Amino acid sequence: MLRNRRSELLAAFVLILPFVVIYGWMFVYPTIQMVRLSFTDAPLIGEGKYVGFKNYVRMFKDPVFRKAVWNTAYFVALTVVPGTAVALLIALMVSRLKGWLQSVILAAFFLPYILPVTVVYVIWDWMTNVQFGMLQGAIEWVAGRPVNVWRTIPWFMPGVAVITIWWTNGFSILLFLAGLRNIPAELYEAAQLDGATRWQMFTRVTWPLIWPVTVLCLTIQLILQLKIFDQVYLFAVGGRTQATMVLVQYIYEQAFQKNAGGYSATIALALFVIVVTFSVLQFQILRIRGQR
Amino acid sequence: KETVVWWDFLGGGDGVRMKTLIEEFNKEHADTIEIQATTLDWGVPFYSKVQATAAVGEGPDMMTYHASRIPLAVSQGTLAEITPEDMAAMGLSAANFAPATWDAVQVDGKQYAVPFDTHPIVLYYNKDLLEKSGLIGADGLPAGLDGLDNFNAALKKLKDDGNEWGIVQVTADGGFAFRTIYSLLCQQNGEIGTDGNWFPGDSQEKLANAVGVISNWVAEGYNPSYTDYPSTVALFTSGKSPFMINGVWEVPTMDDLNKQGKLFNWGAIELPVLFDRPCTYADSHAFAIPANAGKEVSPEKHAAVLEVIKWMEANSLFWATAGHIPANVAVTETAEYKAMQPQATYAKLTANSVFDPKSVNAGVASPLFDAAGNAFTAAINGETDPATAVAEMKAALDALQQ
Amino acid sequence: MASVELAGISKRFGGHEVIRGLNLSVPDGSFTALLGPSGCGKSTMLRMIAGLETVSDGTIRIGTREVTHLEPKARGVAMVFQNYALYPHLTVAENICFSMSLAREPKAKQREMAARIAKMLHLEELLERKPAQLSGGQRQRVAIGRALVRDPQVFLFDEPLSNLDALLRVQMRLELAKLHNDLKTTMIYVTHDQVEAMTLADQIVVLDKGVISQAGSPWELYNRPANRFVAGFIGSPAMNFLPARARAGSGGLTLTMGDDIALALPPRAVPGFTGERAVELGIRPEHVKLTSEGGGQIAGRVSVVEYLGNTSYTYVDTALGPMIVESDGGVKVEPGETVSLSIDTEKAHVFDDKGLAWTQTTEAA
Amino acid sequence: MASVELAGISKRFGGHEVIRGLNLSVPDGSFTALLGPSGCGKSTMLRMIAGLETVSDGTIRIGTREVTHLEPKARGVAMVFQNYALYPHLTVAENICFSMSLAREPKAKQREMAARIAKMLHLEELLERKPAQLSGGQRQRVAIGRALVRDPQVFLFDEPLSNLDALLRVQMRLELAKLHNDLKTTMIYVTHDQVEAMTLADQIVVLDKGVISQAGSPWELYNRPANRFVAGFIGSPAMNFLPARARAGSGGLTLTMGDDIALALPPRAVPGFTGERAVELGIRPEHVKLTSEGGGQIAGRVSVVEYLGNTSYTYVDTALGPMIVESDGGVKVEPGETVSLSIDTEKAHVFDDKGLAWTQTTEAA
Amino acid sequence: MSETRSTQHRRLDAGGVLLTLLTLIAAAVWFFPVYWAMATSVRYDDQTVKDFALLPQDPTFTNFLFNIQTSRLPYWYLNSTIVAVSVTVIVVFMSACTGYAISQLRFPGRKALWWMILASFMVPISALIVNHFIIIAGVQLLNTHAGIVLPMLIAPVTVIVYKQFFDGLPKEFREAAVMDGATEFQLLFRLFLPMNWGVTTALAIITFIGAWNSFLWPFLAAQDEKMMTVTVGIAAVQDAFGVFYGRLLSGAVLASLPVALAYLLFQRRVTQAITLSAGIKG
Ligand SMILES: Nc1ncnc2c1ncn2[C@@H]1O[C@H](COP(=O)(O)OP(=O)(O)OP(=O)(O)O)[C@@H](O)[C@H]1O
Ligand SMILES: Nc1ncnc2c1ncn2[C@@H]1O[C@H](COP(=O)(O)OP(=O)(O)OP(=O)(O)O)[C@@H](O)[C@H]1O
Ligand SMILES: [Mg+2]
Ligand SMILES: [Mg+2]
Repeated sequence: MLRNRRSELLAAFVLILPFVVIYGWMFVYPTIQMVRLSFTDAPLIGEGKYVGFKNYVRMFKDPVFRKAVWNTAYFVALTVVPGTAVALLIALMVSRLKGWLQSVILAAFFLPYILPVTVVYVIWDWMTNVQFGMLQGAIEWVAGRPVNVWRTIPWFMPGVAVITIWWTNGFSILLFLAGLRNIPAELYEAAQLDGATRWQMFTRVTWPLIWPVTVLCLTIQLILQLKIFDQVYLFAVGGRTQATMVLVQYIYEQAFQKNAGGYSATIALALFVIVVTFSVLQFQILRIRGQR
Repeated sequence: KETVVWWDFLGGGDGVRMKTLIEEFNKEHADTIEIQATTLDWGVPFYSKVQATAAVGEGPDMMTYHASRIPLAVSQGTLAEITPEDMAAMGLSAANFAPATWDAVQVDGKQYAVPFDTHPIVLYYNKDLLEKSGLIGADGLPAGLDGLDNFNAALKKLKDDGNEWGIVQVTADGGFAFRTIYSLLCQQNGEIGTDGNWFPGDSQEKLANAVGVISNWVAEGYNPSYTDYPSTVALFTSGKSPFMINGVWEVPTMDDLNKQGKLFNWGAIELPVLFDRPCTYADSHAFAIPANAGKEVSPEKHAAVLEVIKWMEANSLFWATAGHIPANVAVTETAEYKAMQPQATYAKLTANSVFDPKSVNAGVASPLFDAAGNAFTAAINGETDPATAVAEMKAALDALQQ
Repeated sequence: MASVELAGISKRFGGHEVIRGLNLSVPDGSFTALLGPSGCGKSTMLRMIAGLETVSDGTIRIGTREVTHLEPKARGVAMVFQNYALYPHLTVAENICFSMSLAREPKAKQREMAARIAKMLHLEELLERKPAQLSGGQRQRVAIGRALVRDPQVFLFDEPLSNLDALLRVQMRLELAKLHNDLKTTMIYVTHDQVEAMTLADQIVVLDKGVISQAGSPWELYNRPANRFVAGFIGSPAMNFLPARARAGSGGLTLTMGDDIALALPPRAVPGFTGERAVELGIRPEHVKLTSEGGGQIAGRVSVVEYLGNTSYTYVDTALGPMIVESDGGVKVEPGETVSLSIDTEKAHVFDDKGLAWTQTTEAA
Repeated sequence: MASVELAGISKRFGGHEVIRGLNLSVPDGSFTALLGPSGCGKSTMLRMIAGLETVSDGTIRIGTREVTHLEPKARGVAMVFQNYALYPHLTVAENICFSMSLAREPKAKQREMAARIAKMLHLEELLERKPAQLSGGQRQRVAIGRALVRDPQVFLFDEPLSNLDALLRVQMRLELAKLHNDLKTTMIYVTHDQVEAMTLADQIVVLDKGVISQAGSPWELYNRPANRFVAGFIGSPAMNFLPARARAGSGGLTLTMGDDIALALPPRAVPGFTGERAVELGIRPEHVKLTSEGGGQIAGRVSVVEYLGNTSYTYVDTALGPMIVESDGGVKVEPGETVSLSIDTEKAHVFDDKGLAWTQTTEAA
Repeated sequence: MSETRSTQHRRLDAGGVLLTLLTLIAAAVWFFPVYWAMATSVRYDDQTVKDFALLPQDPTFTNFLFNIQTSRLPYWYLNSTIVAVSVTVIVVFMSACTGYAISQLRFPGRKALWWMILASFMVPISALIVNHFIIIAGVQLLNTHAGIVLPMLIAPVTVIVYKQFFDGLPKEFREAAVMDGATEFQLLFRLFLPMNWGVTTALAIITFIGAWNSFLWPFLAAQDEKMMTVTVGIAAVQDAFGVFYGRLLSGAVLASLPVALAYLLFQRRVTQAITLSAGIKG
């Protein structure tokens, strides 16, 4: 389009000004600070000495850091794909319904999403209480005895994963519902005439067509779950925190409990690199699969 | 009129009592001083926040503080010194406090807080159930518990007599259980030591012994495994366990239930001597003044803060209803206090109390507690043996020095 | 191949009755067009035949079987949807063989079938493309191919040309006609475009608000509309309607229109009509002639002239209302000019106040 | 009102030249249609006139002003988009007055203007509705209203009727013709539908791959196409083309086609043509007559007959290729029948091997 | 949606009924924890560990009373509302402007800005919290609403959604308005935003929920009890000791109630809106 360069530049400048100011102030500047901090031995607050790459060397040798990387990866594996699958399943079930019934059922599935994490913690801590928890019946049935899920290492991550899926799935469900609604009803009718069974309709029509939404969901979930913190922190505190350490929790612990601001910044940077790498990688892989 | 900005971490029952005290104070000083109190989340959040705000000069005028956290706070420059002049202005001195308590607020010979209470752990008991098993002595107090063998025998008897559990304490949180373990370590004359020299001498073995006591209880089925804090209290108050080891802060819970007629006859005593000498872990709620960076405190405000502390110390009898033992010795010697039960019964343990070591890594919600949580949660529930857990803990603490 | 019989079919959505006790017989091998304005229930009827919609009342037979409650896939019908409903994630070949692949037919057989059908529909080069890479006409052919593969007894089309542009539409129309010529399968074709219905069908069924207004051959519908609705709906430009009063005369009918216009029409079979009655005169644009002043029965002023090369449409405002005249490309009048219109009384239609046609007793076919 | 002059206009997208050194003059008050196949650059030209696209070369004048580098809003043009681009969140009245409201004109003035335009376009009842509640034709009228309110010197239309169904399209075409009659504003109208162009325009400009193929009145384009492209593009059904060999004869031209068909045509002005040459004969469907066997020049078999009531199209396969014959509705032949076609030699067109027309020197207009 | 039509035609569709039944059961299981929290919140504390009936036998509001009486709930609700509303308004406004500029305007640094936004989605913002604290303290905004709000304005997802959405709008709208003489600001505020409030609603709701529920930063930034938000305040009055499941869960209910009510009230819109914006993204 024929544009007036000057007025366009001016408009652009005015429009992005608030954003640039706030991001410069609240994101770029602190991030640069963080990078700088990672080369010092600064405490939580205040200045530290320049120590070169000492923090980085330490990080690569730190067994707890390695544990945290492993746990984070484990958690991602437990939540991203299963959570997305569950969301798709629920969306499929909900999309069949109509009218007020659909609203009610959707509300039941979506409500956990609006809860603060502390509330989620309180609810589930109470539900899984070894002595009085509602769920111990079920747990005893599986494990043969009551289990303190948050103190039994093999149970911990799967437990947090289940809760995370329960808590955050509402958003993915809505994404999938939107995707399902975009599939024209005629396709199902055509498939019906072609003799497709219910299962074939899913595998041969729904699934391939919902794939782009799935990619979107998986990418968002991956980024969010790599940054897992609150749930793990709340459920682990007082117990065997090292065995269940995840990256952001380690950042928090180093900064606030161990007063090691510099080292904490180093880990934060490492996490950033991991998130970027993985999300770009996953997105590429999924997209290629989708294009096949 | 001066306003004193006050932060505490006292939620729930403690919080209600502290609020009463503050209201009382404000009423009495309606023309001169007003406390503006804010309650914050207990633990790491509170201390991180104090550290952060003090560093930028935005901290409160005064606050409650755990004595055990003082060495760390001092190393971070968070606390202002309480000078002898200040103490004089309040009319207080070392003589007003039990020696261990007084020592807990000193770092390198300087005082950084005024102790308000001592809050040890104690042994709660269900008098009705003990009587049934013949464990109540002539004085109406539990009898025959001293010595590990005796105590174990008592637990066995209680279990045999049909009680679901013999004793309950927090086993889901090694950091919490460390309070008991530390007490038992101390009873063997063992020490935690301090930075660079953790568990000196044969303390490691003694620590393993202490851990072994609890893991044995769990293994024998006397003490439920992996039990978290609320369940611990619930198991005791619902009569499923005749004994409970817990902080004195649970006294109000029992009191309230008792008043509602929902509780059995109960009491609380100093931890029995299971090893060589009486010794119980304790911490202290103290009043501290933050060193607000770059902020000059006016003499008037300072005086007001001192007045608040002085008043609180003088009126700490009410605080005793929260179960805590007032740090001000004068208060514990009043007739009113002596009539208070079970507070008066366990008050004498202040003479035998042991505080956290003076380390920047010690204190509530500190790396020391953290290390204990990591090492002992597994050990007391029988996932690892005590010796391994102790070695693990020592390794974790040694790693802190790097 | 099979005939389709609908007997007493009704369809209600909630309380709203969309199809009302409809009877229809589609002969084996015929090409039947369902024609009607938007919302008259064409798609609904087609979908009931396909089994995509339940019927509220009545029965459907395909060939000798009653299929009223059979599943869609058991009915032996294939449907081409308005927007084709091609599976966007499958190639042309996969789309065509989708039903075979659902039935787990061997791959080789699928390939062979795809090749055969592609040849028939001139899709050979496109077999590996995705629907998004096809033009509208190509998509339509794929949709037809997908239907063909199932070798149905009845083909159903729901406005398959409505998404195409004018040129392509003409072209695809021809292809469809050839296809029917080749296959001779029964086809039911829904459209609201009368040109399509006229050019394609053996039998046209005009639906109006859920009931059949008239069914018959294109010639019948064009030349002997049973009522005003069909008369107005079929034919482009549409028939001119003029209010008139009819009087039975000797050997015919006299219509008076406006103040001073009188027309003598050939006799009609009007049971029990005597005296005078309000009627409407219907006359198609090609049956009106534009003559220079005074030559015709009705005077008017030209408002617009549309020149199409081979024909011209002249829009004339008369005292009786606007009229359209169709004439060949050579006629030249200017907007604003005063003209006179002469009506071919042999070709005139008369509709009574209920809209029913008074059929001419003797008529030049 | 103003004329529009394009001089030496070129447009490149990246390296791809879409419009190539084009000169065009649109007289003040004319209705000019830009006609051409998809992708030939019609929209691009319109958008350059509107200022929505920069020109790569050349100048644009509107009236007396050069506007080549002016912003869209300063050019005094208004545009009606193909999809109308009505603002979905505004009512009809607000849509119409959007430009006034942007310029902060007083509310009362806006209301008055909206009422006036609504009256003109018969939108009075719809003023408070949102676009989603309007039919296609109503939307188009709102879009025109939105353009009208700006009182432009030039109206630009980009295929405004292509989204409408056939019936509505005919109706809206008429409305547009009346509008132009009333306003007499210069209008430039892009379409790829030749019927629209023919019926609406004073001047048709046929574009082909970015250059003007022919510009002239509808009559000229239909009856004297300058080249094969225009001849084939204008007219529906399209002109029949037959390969032939031309020989200059005395007082005319002789064409031989196939093995044994010879036609004598009236003389053409062919500079420097002697001897024999390969040409194409072009003949419109309405200039071919279907005669019973043996009567015509070309024999063939009927493949499809399309009956439209007033006319019929007969598709005939001949030895020279398929041909279409247009005849009136009365003719009745059956597919498969053998027929003979006779060509009206007076109306025949001849195109040389470059596609250029050999103009008839004396021709019946 | 997709299969509704297909289920109509078989009168007694056993598979369909079974699926619906399964859906109902799944929904009940999914919702159960929330229900159980509510059920526990109306039990006396000593009953919480004894009464496991699905319906509380002796419901009471004492827990709620306790939480309300020992706290400054009205202030906290007010603060939460002020903070969440401000964050929502500013984030949505700012993101719309930025998303519009990146999508529709050409200016130097546009690409860089876009990459920065994508990057900020990937950085763990909680790692920046100490820096935020120092910055906010430096401008004397600790313990003010502005101070609480500022760092919460980093919401890259809204910008991303807006940009994608504006990218997807047909360009004719813009062109029509340009010919009508609209400036860039008029284009954004008179056309692009009002044309589809759905996206804005969806983003506003998601932003609001996030802002209402955030904990760590409001905890650090609010000094005074009267400046706390609900999530922070409720956490502070919770007893760290004792068996107060009733109080704990009634606190949880109080903290989540307003957003839950708002959601239930606007459910249709929320679903529609999120669905809509997702449709555009997907
Ligand atoms: N699922 C449905 N629920 C309720 N009413 C419906 C449903 N499907 C169709 N209708 C109504 O039935 C009537 C007929 O619809 P139908 O789709 O058969 O019309 P149509 O003749 O195909 O029209 P068009 O030419 O516009 O496609 C309409 O009034 C429509 O609103
Ligand atoms: N922004 C653009 N960038 C690159 N190529 C373009 C752009 N816009 C149009 N074109 C190309 O320019 C040519 C002419 O496009 P234009 O839109 O003018 O065609 P048109 O005649 O309007 O066709 P239609 O009838 O399909 O609308 C096409 O080949 C098109 O691909
Ligand atoms: Mg339909
Ligand atoms: Mg175009």
